[in-house]
Amino acid sequence: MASNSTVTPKRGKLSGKDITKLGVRSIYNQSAMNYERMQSDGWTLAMTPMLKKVYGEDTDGLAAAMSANLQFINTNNYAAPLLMGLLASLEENGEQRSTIDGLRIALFGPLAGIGDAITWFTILPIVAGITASFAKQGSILGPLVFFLVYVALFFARIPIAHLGYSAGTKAIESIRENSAIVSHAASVLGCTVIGGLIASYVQIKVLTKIPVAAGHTISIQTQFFDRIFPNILPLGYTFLLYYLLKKKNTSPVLLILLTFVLAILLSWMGVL
Amino acid sequence: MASNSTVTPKRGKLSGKDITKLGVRSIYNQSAMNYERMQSDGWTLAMTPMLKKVYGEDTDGLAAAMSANLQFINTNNYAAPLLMGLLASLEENGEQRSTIDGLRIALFGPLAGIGDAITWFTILPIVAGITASFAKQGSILGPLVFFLVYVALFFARIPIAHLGYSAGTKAIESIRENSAIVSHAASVLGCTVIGGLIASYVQIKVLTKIPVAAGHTISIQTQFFDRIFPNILPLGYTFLLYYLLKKKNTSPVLLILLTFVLAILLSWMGVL
Amino acid sequence: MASNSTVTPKRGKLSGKDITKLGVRSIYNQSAMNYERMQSDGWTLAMTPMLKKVYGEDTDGLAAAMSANLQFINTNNYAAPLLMGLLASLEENGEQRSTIDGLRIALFGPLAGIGDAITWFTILPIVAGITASFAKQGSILGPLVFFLVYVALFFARIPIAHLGYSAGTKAIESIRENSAIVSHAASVLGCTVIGGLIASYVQIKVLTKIPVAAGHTISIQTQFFDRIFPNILPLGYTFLLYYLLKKKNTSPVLLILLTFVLAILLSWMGVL
Amino acid sequence: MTVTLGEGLLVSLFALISGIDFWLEGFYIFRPMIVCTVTGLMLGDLRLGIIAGGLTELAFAGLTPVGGTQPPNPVMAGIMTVVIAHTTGHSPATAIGLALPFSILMQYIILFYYSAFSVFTKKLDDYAKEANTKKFARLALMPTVVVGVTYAIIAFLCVYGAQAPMRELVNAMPGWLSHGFQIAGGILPAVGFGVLLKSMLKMQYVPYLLIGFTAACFIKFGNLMPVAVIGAALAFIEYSHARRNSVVDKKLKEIQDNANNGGEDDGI
Amino acid sequence: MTVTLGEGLLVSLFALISGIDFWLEGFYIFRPMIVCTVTGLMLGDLRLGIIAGGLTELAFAGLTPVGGTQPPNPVMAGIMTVVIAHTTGHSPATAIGLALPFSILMQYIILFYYSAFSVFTKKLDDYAKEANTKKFARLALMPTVVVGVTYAIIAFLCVYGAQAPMRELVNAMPGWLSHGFQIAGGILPAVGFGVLLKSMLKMQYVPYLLIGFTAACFIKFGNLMPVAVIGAALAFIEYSHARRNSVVDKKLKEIQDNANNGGEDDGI
Amino acid sequence: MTVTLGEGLLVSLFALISGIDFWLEGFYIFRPMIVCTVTGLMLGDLRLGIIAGGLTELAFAGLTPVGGTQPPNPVMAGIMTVVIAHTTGHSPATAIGLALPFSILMQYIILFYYSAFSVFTKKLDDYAKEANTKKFARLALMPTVVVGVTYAIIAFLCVYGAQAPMRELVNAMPGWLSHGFQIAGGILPAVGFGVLLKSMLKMQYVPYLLIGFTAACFIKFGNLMPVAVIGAALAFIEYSHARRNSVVDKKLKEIQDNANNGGEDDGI
Ligand SMILES: OC[C@H]1O[C@H](O)[C@@H](O)[C@@H](O)[C@@H]1O
Ligand SMILES: OC[C@H]1O[C@H](O)[C@@H](O)[C@@H](O)[C@@H]1O
Ligand SMILES: OC[C@H]1O[C@H](O)[C@@H](O)[C@@H](O)[C@@H]1O
Repeated sequence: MASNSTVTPKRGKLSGKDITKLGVRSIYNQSAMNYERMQSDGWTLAMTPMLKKVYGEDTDGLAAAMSANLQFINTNNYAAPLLMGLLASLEENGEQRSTIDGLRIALFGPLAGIGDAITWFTILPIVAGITASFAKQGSILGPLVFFLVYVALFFARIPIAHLGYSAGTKAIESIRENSAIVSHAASVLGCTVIGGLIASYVQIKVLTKIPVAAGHTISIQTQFFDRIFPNILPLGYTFLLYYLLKKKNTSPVLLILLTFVLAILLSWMGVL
Repeated sequence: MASNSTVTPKRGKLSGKDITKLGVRSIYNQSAMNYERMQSDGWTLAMTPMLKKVYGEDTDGLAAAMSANLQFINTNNYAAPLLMGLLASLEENGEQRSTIDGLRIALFGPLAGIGDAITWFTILPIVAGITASFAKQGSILGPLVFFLVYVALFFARIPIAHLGYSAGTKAIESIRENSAIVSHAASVLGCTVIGGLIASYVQIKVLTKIPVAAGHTISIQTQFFDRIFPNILPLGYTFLLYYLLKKKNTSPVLLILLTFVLAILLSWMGVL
Repeated sequence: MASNSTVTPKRGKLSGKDITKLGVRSIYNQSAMNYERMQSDGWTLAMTPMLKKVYGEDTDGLAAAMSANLQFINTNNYAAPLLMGLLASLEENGEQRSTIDGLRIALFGPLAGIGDAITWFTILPIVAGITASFAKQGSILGPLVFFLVYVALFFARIPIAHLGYSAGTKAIESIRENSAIVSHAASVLGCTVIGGLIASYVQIKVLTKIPVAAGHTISIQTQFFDRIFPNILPLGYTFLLYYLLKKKNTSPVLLILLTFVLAILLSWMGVL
Repeated sequence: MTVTLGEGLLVSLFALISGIDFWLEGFYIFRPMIVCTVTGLMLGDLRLGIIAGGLTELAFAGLTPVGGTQPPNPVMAGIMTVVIAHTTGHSPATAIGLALPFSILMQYIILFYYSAFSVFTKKLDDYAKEANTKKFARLALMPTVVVGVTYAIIAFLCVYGAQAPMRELVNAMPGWLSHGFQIAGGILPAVGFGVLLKSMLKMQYVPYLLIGFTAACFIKFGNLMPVAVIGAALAFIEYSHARRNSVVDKKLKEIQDNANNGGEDDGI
Repeated sequence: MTVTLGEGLLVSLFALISGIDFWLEGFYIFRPMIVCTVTGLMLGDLRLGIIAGGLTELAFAGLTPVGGTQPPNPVMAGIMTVVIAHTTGHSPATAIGLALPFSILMQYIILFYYSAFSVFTKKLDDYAKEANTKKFARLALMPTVVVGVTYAIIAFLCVYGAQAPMRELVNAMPGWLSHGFQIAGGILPAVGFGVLLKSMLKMQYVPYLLIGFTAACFIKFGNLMPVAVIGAALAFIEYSHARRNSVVDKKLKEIQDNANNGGEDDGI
Repeated sequence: MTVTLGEGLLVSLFALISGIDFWLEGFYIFRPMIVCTVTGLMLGDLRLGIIAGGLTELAFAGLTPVGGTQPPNPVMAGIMTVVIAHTTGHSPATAIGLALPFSILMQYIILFYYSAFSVFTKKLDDYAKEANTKKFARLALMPTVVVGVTYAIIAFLCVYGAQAPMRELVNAMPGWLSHGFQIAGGILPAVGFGVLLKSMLKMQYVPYLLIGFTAACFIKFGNLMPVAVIGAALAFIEYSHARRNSVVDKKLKEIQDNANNGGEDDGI
């Protein structure tokens, strides 16, 4: 499976600095996002200096590499530097074009899955949920911590790129194997936190009171819903939306409008 | 294993309505409960119209089927319609008497186990525990919800019968396999709830106070038991009863009497 | 594998009382603890009467057995009677010297591991944690319960010795197999409790208040740390110590001194 | 207060219906939760009925007819708890205890019927052999009718007939005795839970019992839903594990079977 | 209060920067948490910005561009929530609702660009074939510039240009309407969580959702850290199990493969 | 208050007994919980002894002799904590810190003995070869006696002999210093827990540590029983899983062994 084509011209060596630069340049990944090839233009832009160094004088090689990288790709932006680093090591080692392209295509999907599970579905809800509780009380701690976490995540692109580079081909097997396990654990954490977020941040309180006798009323909220389970309405409404999104494929924007219409209607009726 | 006896006369077709009726008639299952054959008389009574339709003119077949169904059977009453539906499909398909009877005998036991675990040991304690907390405060919600749950469960007999009918023989393997797993999960839920019920509903409070100095006493309950673990006496007494029931095979009625005697004695002594 | 040397002189029989005595004498296990052979001297002291009874007139056999037992051994003190009982049954059955010695050497290590996990790492923290909460309020219940638990554990040496004796060789396989599982479960319990102990008993409270306006200050403790997570400083400091102990191999005594220096310094600065 | 003849007949009718319901295990209106409520309604004290329903339901929580056994009778327990509390003015908690003899009486009557109804089986066999479905149906329903009528009679006698002596008896009780009955009512659920545990509690379920117990001790809430939700979550997690385990077991079995078959094939 | 020209330009500049940040998904200063805070600071009301940041961040929690989709725009939502609250005096909760149209407007503009930018791909292919890295870079960055400028213009128009009619509109609102908007702001996070669940929630994760929900209901604490810690603990336990399971699966596969190979070898 | 000669001798005697108990690890009366209580009783201040027992026990929680190591000495720590608190009037929390030098002194003495007692091994070997059990027993018990007497002497000197200079020293302490000692006493348990974690905490146990920590933070109760019960439940669940896993592993091993054997058999 390793390169056994002796015709390949000898390729240039990459320094640690080159990989660091590659990690930083991974920010270009979405610079020209479009529906035809998604991230491929930005992806190639990020890869170019590295490819240039590897191919040096060999302009044909560089052109081929750039063209190959322009194929459709769509992956998670924190996983991108990992894949870039990995491919850099392959380019440097003189692997065949087809091997390199094959791996890129095989890996961007799983990496999107595991990356999204960790960054969009786990880290963001947790960081947002916790910092929002500070921000809602007007404390600057909220936005500050939020900002610092994401600055740190940005700079994590550099070690991630190095990780990909040094792991090289050995990493591939391991990524394939562990991506399911890590996604599974991330989903457990994510779902637990989302459960907590629903209880803490979705707010529905029924104002209706039923008069049972002169001067005596029963509050639907405190004397009925709150006695069954706390926050049962937020949970119920979230599940309704989930159902519509999942089974009826309703668009989120429609559900936002629906929520507004319902809220205004029920406000007008005095129910909410 | 399938019917290969070509001598069997062609049997009648069952409609959806017949199965619905079978589900409702499963209520007769215990109409003549007795220690000799347990539910078999009522079971046969429930099955009769279905069998009559299947065998039509073939009185011998009907007689044979009725007699076969009169053998000993004892299963859970919500599992009964499932088994009835399943057998109905076999009768309709012209399976041999021995095949049908074999399956009935093989399945009523596992179905009793899984059915009891779900209905008697899980649903009843949960529904009773939750509705009782409403009822104890005088709220009509308690009995109302209780009633509605069980009306719903009664009518569930109909879809259960249809399930059995449409699953047919394929179901058998699956029932055998999953009965252990479902019972296991039901036991986990059941035991968790019973733990909660013990803490919430068994009430033992020691009134004894030990005088340690003039005008100063120590309450056994609040200053000793309550400091070790809340509700430790209810838990302890329940485990004592459990031990007597399980290891000494004491009868529940005896333990009820014992509880009364103890309660009255300790009330008389001023301890409880 | 069983004794097939017909030259071995017939050995004496042990009574139940002998094993009880062996269990009690296991207290001698550390009577002469030293760095050369750890418990071996005390271990042999504990074994002597039993060996004497087994070898009777056979002084050479006794001398050989005593000398063999003087080899290096270091095991948990509650596991020692188990091993002693087990070896007693082998001595009595006339197994060969090499068999007996091999088993002693093979088993003391695993038994030390499992025994330490249960007694030092699980029972002690739990008993200490719970009784200390009574003692800190001045209640005699604390030391009393502590004492009773350990008296009971002392006398448990007797049944443990009997267990070892009656299990005999069959036990060996099972000890090897289950030691990992039991240690695992004990670690789960132990770590849970230590987590609780850290939260309950390590106390670090920052006194510093930052003045934000005339007459208005912000408390670092209540308005910062306590809002992030309760007891976050105790957890953090414990993990710092853990890190130093584990990765830097710092000695506990040094960390104690460090803690003192830090505490006094920060007290002087008015931070703690 | 006294129970009027009209009320007695009404309760007796309801005993017939809920008695049959218990016999057939139909709509579970035989559980004390419903029996007490309806009895309370019939005696003109719905609130008492509901409260007694909550208490008595729990006291009978684990006392079920599982496996063909026969527990102290929930119908008579429910009716008499309300009747005693209503007529003597004692608290429902005390009344549960006083109602118990009636409940046990009915338990033994049903046990007798379980034996007695064996006499019908012979005849039913004959009808089956003749495929005489009409006669079969009539005879197979007979026990249900007998049971229902029995409930009506027993309930009427206990509720209406025995009320004078009962009130006297109860009024003569010293304080510690009625207090004792009340306390017994509070402890009684333990018996039911013990019975439930007898059939459910294997070693491996002990941790869940402890978790439920601890959760109920420390979660301050008016009902057991939180505990039930936690239990459901744990049950679901265990279900996933068990599913996965059974897949592994199946594969292992397959492999072993193949190995054995392979061996045999080679041998032959 | 009115937004001055200077403030309008300042916010517009920030829209350019955070708009590009969203386009590239760089430092996440495009999230409402940061956008609101900075906008608040620029309008001289930092506290309002922070509070609006907390509320709007949650309302947009699950609305992410995962898989190349495009959600209602968080930058415009953040800016306009603060601007509306600031200029009309309404609570941030109400303002979230009123800011939504601007957010959706920007969403559609980005969607348009996603389609439009496909036109560059042809040219980029050519440059790649020539290995002309300079020209490639310039063209590949063009969309980013276009997007940034668009954000600046739209933000300026909305913030500064449209403020008079907007204030009138908002002031004319009856009480129940603004109350309705406020309530909608409180319910809105449900949409985001629903979207998150759509991609995460398989049957086997339902128990964890329930555990997190119940924990948050009964643990009284100012933030979600306790729930996150519990979730992390459970995730870790599951991770250990999954690791172990995958080892078993591997071994099983190995054995089966060997068996098959063995079988084949024998056959040959 | 001063320690009288009689009290000094009494404590010295108890040091002998509990010192031997620590040497043999017998009844665990060597743990500070008991040592402090008994010392307090002997000095006529039982309550002080009990409270100091609770605090010192925790401070020494993880400091155990596991694996043949030697921790700071619990007996001297316990005795001196109570003595210092009693004689100087400082709080037990402060006294724990001041007692530490005595504890470390004794630790080093025991460490010296561990080395020194190796000299006996030669002689014991000889007695064993002669099967001279009498002489063997006498000599093998000698170290225990030496240790006991050492404890008695050291304790007497520290408790009775050194009290005057110690009181002076302690009285001369400025407020921030004694406050510092008190604070150190509160942080000290962290060292013990760190040591415990060093030997127990593998990656896979981190979740349980977090669960225990979180539970203790949010369950308001006077002792740790609830956490211990939760821990026991989790341990039991893990135990069941581990049992099940080991069964699967065994089967897998069996199959693989069979396969290998089979292979070899074929080969031969
Ligand atoms: O146990 C099986 C079955 O036994 C009896 O027939 C009845 O009590 C049923 O309620 C029960 O389900
Ligand atoms: O889903 C993969 C990937 O899709 C898009 O490209 C972006 O929204 C990324 O943030 C995301 O990670
Ligand atoms: O670790 C094994 C063992 O080591 C030493 O001998 C002693 O500290 C024992 O308490 C311990 O159990």
